[in-house]
Amino acid sequence: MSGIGIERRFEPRKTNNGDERRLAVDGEEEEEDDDGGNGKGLEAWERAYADERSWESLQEDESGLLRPIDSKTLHHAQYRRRLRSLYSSSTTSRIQKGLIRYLYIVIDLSRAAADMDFRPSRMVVVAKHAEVFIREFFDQNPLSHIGLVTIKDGVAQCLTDLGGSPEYHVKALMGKLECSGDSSLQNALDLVHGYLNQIPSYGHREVLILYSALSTCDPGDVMETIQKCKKSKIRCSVVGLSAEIYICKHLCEETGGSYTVALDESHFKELLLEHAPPPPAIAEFAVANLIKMGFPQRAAEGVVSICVCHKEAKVGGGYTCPRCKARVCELPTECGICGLTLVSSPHLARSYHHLFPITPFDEVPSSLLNNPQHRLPRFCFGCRQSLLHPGNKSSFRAACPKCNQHFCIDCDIYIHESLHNCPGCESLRHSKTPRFESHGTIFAALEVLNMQDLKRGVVSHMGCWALACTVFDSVLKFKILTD
Amino acid sequence: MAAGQVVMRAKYKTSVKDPGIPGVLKMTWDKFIFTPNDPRSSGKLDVGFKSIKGHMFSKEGSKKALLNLTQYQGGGYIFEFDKFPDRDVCRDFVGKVLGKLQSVVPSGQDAKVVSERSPATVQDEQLSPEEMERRIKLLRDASELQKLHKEFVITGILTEAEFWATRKKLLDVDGSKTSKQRVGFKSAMLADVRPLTDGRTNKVTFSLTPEIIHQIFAEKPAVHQAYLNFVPSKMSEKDFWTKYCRAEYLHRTKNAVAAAAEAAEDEELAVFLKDDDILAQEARQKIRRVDPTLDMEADEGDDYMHLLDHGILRDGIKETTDLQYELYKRTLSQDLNRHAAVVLEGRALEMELGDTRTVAEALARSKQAELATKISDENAYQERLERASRMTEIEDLQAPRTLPFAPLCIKDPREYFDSQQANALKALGDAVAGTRPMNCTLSTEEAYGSFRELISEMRAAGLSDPVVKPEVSLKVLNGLTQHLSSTKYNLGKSAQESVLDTLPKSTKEELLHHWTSIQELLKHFWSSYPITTSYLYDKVSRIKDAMSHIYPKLQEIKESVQSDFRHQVSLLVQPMLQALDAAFAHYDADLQKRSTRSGDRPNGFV
Amino acid sequence: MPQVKIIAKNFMDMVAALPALKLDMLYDNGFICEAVLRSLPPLAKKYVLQMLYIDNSIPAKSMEEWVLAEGLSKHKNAIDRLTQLRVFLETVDRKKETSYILNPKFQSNLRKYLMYGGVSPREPMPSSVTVRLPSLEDLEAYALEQWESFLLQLISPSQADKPTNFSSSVMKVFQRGLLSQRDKEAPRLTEKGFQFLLMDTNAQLWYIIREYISNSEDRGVDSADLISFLLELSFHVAGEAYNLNTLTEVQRNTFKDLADLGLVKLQQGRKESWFIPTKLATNLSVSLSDSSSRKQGFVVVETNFRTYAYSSSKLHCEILRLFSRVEYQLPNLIVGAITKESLYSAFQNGISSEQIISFLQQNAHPRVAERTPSVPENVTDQIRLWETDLNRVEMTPAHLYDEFPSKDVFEAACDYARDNGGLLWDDSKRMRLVVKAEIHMQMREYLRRQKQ
Amino acid sequence: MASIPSKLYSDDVSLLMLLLDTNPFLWTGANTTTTSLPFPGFLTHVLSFLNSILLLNQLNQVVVIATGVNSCDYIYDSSSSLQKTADSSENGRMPILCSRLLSKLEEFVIEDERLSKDDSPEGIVSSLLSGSLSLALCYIQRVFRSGPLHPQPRILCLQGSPDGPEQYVAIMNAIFSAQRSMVPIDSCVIGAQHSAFLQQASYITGGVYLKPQLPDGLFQYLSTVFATDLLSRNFLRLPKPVGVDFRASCFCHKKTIDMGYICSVCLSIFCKHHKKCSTCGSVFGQALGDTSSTDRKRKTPET
Repeated sequence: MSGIGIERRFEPRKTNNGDERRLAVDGEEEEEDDDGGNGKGLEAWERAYADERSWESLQEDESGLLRPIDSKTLHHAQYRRRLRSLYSSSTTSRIQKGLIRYLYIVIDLSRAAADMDFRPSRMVVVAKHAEVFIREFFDQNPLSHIGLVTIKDGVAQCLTDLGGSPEYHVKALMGKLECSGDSSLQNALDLVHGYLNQIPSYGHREVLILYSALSTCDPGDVMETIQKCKKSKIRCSVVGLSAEIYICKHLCEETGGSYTVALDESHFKELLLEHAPPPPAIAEFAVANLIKMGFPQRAAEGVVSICVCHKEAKVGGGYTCPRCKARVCELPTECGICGLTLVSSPHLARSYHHLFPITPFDEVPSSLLNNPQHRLPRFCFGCRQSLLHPGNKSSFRAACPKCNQHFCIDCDIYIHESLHNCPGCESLRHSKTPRFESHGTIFAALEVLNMQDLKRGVVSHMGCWALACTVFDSVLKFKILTD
Repeated sequence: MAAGQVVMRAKYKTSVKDPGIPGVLKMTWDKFIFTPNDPRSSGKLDVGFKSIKGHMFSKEGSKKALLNLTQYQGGGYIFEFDKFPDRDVCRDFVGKVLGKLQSVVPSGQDAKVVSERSPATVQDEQLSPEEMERRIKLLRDASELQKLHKEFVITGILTEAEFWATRKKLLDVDGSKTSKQRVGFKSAMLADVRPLTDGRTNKVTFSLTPEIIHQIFAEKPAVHQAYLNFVPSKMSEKDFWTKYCRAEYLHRTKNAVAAAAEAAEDEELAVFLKDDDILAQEARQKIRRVDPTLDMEADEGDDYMHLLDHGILRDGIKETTDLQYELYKRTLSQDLNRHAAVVLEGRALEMELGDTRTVAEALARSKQAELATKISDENAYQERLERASRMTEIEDLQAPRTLPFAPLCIKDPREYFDSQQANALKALGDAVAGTRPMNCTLSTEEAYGSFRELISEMRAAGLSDPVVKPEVSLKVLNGLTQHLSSTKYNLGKSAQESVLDTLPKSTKEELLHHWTSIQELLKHFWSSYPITTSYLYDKVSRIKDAMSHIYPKLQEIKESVQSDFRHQVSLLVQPMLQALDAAFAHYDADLQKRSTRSGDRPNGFV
Repeated sequence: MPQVKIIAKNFMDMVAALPALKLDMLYDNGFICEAVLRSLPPLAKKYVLQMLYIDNSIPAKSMEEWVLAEGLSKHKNAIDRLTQLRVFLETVDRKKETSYILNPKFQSNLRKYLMYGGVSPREPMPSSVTVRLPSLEDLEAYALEQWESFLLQLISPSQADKPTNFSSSVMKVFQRGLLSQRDKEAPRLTEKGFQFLLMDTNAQLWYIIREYISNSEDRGVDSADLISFLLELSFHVAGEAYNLNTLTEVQRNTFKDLADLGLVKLQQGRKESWFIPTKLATNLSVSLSDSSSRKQGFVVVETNFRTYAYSSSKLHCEILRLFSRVEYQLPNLIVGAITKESLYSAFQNGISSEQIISFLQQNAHPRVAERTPSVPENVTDQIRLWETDLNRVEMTPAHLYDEFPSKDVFEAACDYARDNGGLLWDDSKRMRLVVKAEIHMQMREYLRRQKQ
Repeated sequence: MASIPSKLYSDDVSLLMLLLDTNPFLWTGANTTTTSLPFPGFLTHVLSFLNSILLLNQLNQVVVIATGVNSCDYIYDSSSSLQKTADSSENGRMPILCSRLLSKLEEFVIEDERLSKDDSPEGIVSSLLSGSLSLALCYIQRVFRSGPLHPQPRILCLQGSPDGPEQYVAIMNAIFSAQRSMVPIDSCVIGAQHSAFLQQASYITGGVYLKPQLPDGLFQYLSTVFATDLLSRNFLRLPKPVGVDFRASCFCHKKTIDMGYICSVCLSIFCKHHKKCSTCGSVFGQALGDTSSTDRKRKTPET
């Protein structure tokens, strides 16, 4: 069935013009192979200084003039889209996230990974960003584990098995960078499936495949493997570096993962990092459970003992496993002796923001911006940057639906990607109350009336009660009822 | 003495599957003899124990009572006994004998010896020789591992299996080379071999590798068939391939005329040139039930009436369509589809591609098998087909596959804080701290009012000069400095690294050794909780005893070292003792729990 | 550009070099205290701060308590600086325990500052009196123009359009070191001169001011006064008008010079006359780190070694000429090319490739400035390469010895030379060796001794 | 180019974000006894401290954010008030900084009062630390964006009021964000009791946590410890925070535990096994955790 791969070889699906370009580039590469150096009229030494595809940073404006793309706003637009898509599912109410993840990163090191459409080569780019990703991942999910698998010569190999230390993985990855042969989804999935099946049910099993190849050569029927993965609740996601491949798409759809194809390096990085925050837990997969964990105490000063991890005597520092009294060097980790998961309370705290995500900000409609009688705040509430362009025409601004404070682009991004709480809401005592209980009740109430569509209406202006009420007076009751 | 020899009725088998030859097994101190009941049978054995490396056997309760005597040079003798007791008698005897023999073998083999000598080797599966090899190798490489192994496995505290279970990783690592994954059929189109021409002479050379040949066979049944028929009976392998290549060449050069001509006078060649009728009929039946996911254009590409190549040209050379010779044409799309089909069958032979002949036959065999199965799993094929068709449906028409998310409602986020605060403050040593209510005697507006006054009066008055009294600030500075110097002392102590190196070598060694062994034991100890089976139960007790033996040893180390190191040593030993104590405590507690729980099968969670 | 730092330091060094008495006098002036404090290394600043309200002396030991092992050197040089500038007064008691106390004048001045804030040295004149005050921009432009014309006159008096009122003697003083004039022919820039031109304005200003101060005595001006006066000036608010009558006679004269440098603008009202400090003046006390002192860049360098300088200033043209071949000169654009020849001539004038590169980088046109690298790598690389080309041959004065009486004498001589690290080359076959000139004498001695 | 900025830009230039606790209940009424330093005195110390920071380097920048009970807001930014409009009235009587700050502070307090619910506060009144922290971080991000040459930012919390439990999550988020962008959070506790929040904040972000013994020596503390720029901190030993005990305590009994059960959904902590999570209401199977973790290791046969 993986023949789809093969067919695609001849008519790759165009996800977007990006791929067309890529194909074009491929063609160009081939020529290069023939005449040795790409004939852009640049001397070899000069090529390093000229930037690739400079024309792409130009766009035609309405008057047909070429002008540089305003990359900032573009980037922000993308970001907002992502945010939306992320929250679209969760707008109705807060949802569970897979906080304790067991993720296998599958890196395709087949022949295709040697392609040069990413500079210097796909493989290198993948490795580079994989490293970034791994660090980011552990920063965001301190309680989670990662394993690395590579595909090469049609065979999948386990590079590192599930573990919690970024350095360990990164080192292993950088050690193993050469590519050859075909790639095989099936083998990879089988291998990973074997490992992930042993993971306790509360853990969220995930596979992230960084796929360079345009085909997969499998010993058997991938479809069955995919079904197998689906059965054992493994969420498979793929980030492609070439054209979109049907089989990958299918895989992701079946297992509830996401499939994306990178246009260029920056885009690839973006797509990759989208997998760092914990994914929403799928109802049928989610299994609540109590996990036994230890909160080891710092070993007192002057206590000498041999640590399990390095087997050398350490004075002071380190932590002692509360159950078996073994000494470990850093947290979080799994006790080498009794296998108890050891964490410190801040590690838990790190994940709390996933439980209380902040709603995306609404873009302030331009109509509001330039009608004079509307007095809009002149500064970004967060960073005090002026929201007015030099030409005194107001620039983009986002408003928090709860506290209605206005923020500049950068704060908007920073707040949602790193800070995870809205300065406006945090610095207004009374905006706090609705944040936790009230919505719940309102929606409960709406459920009673089963006014689904109406519910959506409220949600869209969550927090800004005034609006909600004006829209539906029926809601008004509940609002009163909740305050 | 009775133990001098053992005679037992048993079956001798070459492999576990084989039914075996019934007979009598007689073991003496130096050799064992097997005499079949049926004198005519070839199964007579007379082997000296010297050549026997070790022995393995099926575990109690498995369907067969087996004993396998493995030889140093691979392979081994498998005996099946009627009942386990008999087997055990032999097993123990063999154990003794080997033990005696190998106690005299040079220590070089020590590792492999011990690996087998353990009295209670419970194997849940017959270990393959190479698995054995790997373990032995590991032991030889890692002296420490070997020490542990000696210490525990031989003394019977741990069983072979247990010992290795914790080291699966080690085994896998070098096991990974022999990975069980099968490689898919190469997707590269090796089958159409490109001729290489050297400029001067007008001679072209084709180079065929076994792999290529394999693919050719797989993709061109006719060629395959021909090979089986002709070689070597009718022609040598060499000229078979030369013919084939010649045909290929004709195709490549696209002169159907020549092809026709040649075909006329040489019927073998014709085989290659003509269209593959096996394929043709395969294609026909395929058209009946097209697997839409796989096929670019099953209806057209495979049916031979159709010729225009969908504009895809091999090597971009325009083909001159000449109807009368069209018989001798293969279109690229046909090749592609055929190739795709083969790849998708994804059947790679489980044999290294060496001799062409064998490859051909193997292929043939697998073909047969396939045909056999084909009929059987018709229905399986059907459902697979319909799944496929579901997949190929246009996405827009499909229902969105978004799965519902699990909702989450947190009652009160304060909880999270409270779980922190209490002890965080305790660390700072003021117990009263935390949420001590500020006794605000005045109402909000009062408070704000007076606050504002303070500010405004300050605006009027300006800063009070001097900001801080010299004596106070001096006191503060000194205070801080003292605090620093006090902490500095602590830091200084911790600075000196790795206490171990300060100790005399012997002590260090000893300590480390004990440490490792303790680690080993503890690992097993904890991993066997919760105790769910009686097996685990006695394992734990075994380990516990072992640990209680180590305990005093640690103590005496402490005494033994001379006074100047005593402090460090005791410091080092302390954690180990603690660890042991923890284990013991846990053990007792668990015992308690289970004893209180009435007789039912113990599975207490700890 | 290393020189910049050195020169900047020199200024404070000059302060430090002043005799204790004068120093303490200087510290009567709050602004000096402020300026000095700012010029201190970070650690020193902190020390001053924590001593601010302490009257007793603090033992050196207790200060070291705070220092980590890796910080000791920093600590040392901080303390040295402080004692050098007499900010810390060192006292050694009978137990040889050194301890420090903050210079009381310094202390009280800073305390005052914290209490009552920075008081501007003199009241600006009410706008009612002052007419047509220039806007800050105009002032900026004025200052720059003044400064450039001064520079131009400095380096090539011939081109100077309007003469300054600097006495030619003073001018000479400035030119000392920058220009070298052989009799009869036009003066040409020295190595230092070229480097001077490539520095940024602030550095140049420091240089001139330093010269100005150092020869103040000859003009019968007390250098200490001058320093304090200049520093004080730097604490005025740029763009405000201050009455000239508040100045002493000496200071007024000084101002004429400063006006030429573009530090102040003098204006004549109906009856009052006043001066307006420019940014250059207010930057005086500022350590060189002030980014605001960096002016707009104007040079664009392309990968094809062409330079486009969007400037109408003669000075810029002159500077560009130093290392590039100027091809066209449009009203506001100077097009040039960096060629091997032009660079060689620059190198011969003692300009280093680094200086050229950093000049190009610092004066990069804003459009290219945000791009990294602001100057194409291939250009910078090439410039460096060309420089290294020149350094392929390096000269070491040496002496050749030959006609040794015997092999072993020769060998011995070689060894001796080698041991003294002076052996450059030897040819055992023909028994010749070359040694560095510096050990020539010893060598001779040695050989002579061998003779006997 | 890399080398050039470092040359032109001395590396001790710092941006100090001061979070000023303006909780009226802290400074007025009976509580003045608890913080044995009256507000004016306190403010004098702080203001002269700020002034001295500005004195150290003309590029130093100080931003003051008021942490109120009902709101937070910027009350001073030295960069915005750079052009010294010579309001000569103040000139010489007190630093311009102070006059500006004070007037803004007054406005802020009035606004803060307006926002307050009129009923007099129940028991404990905390100030919105989470808010001011978030603001500070946003500002710092802006400084980071401003280009390669930016002052080294750090945050100093002058906190007196007790921690507000409802802010916990928000504050933690802020702390981690600060840690990620390597912004140390210094904390100087002027209240009666220690603050768990700030203790963690300083510990995690590598800042200094200090609770002055002698409140009326505040300036000395500030100038000796908190005035140290980040560069110099590499060479100096500043008072170490007491090692924080990172053990948690369970939600159910609030008692410190060193082994417990974590809800896999909401990460709430329990000292013993429950059927149902009291926080997120999800229902559990039997406790896994240690079994599961060992199951993966244990391959031993079980007859």
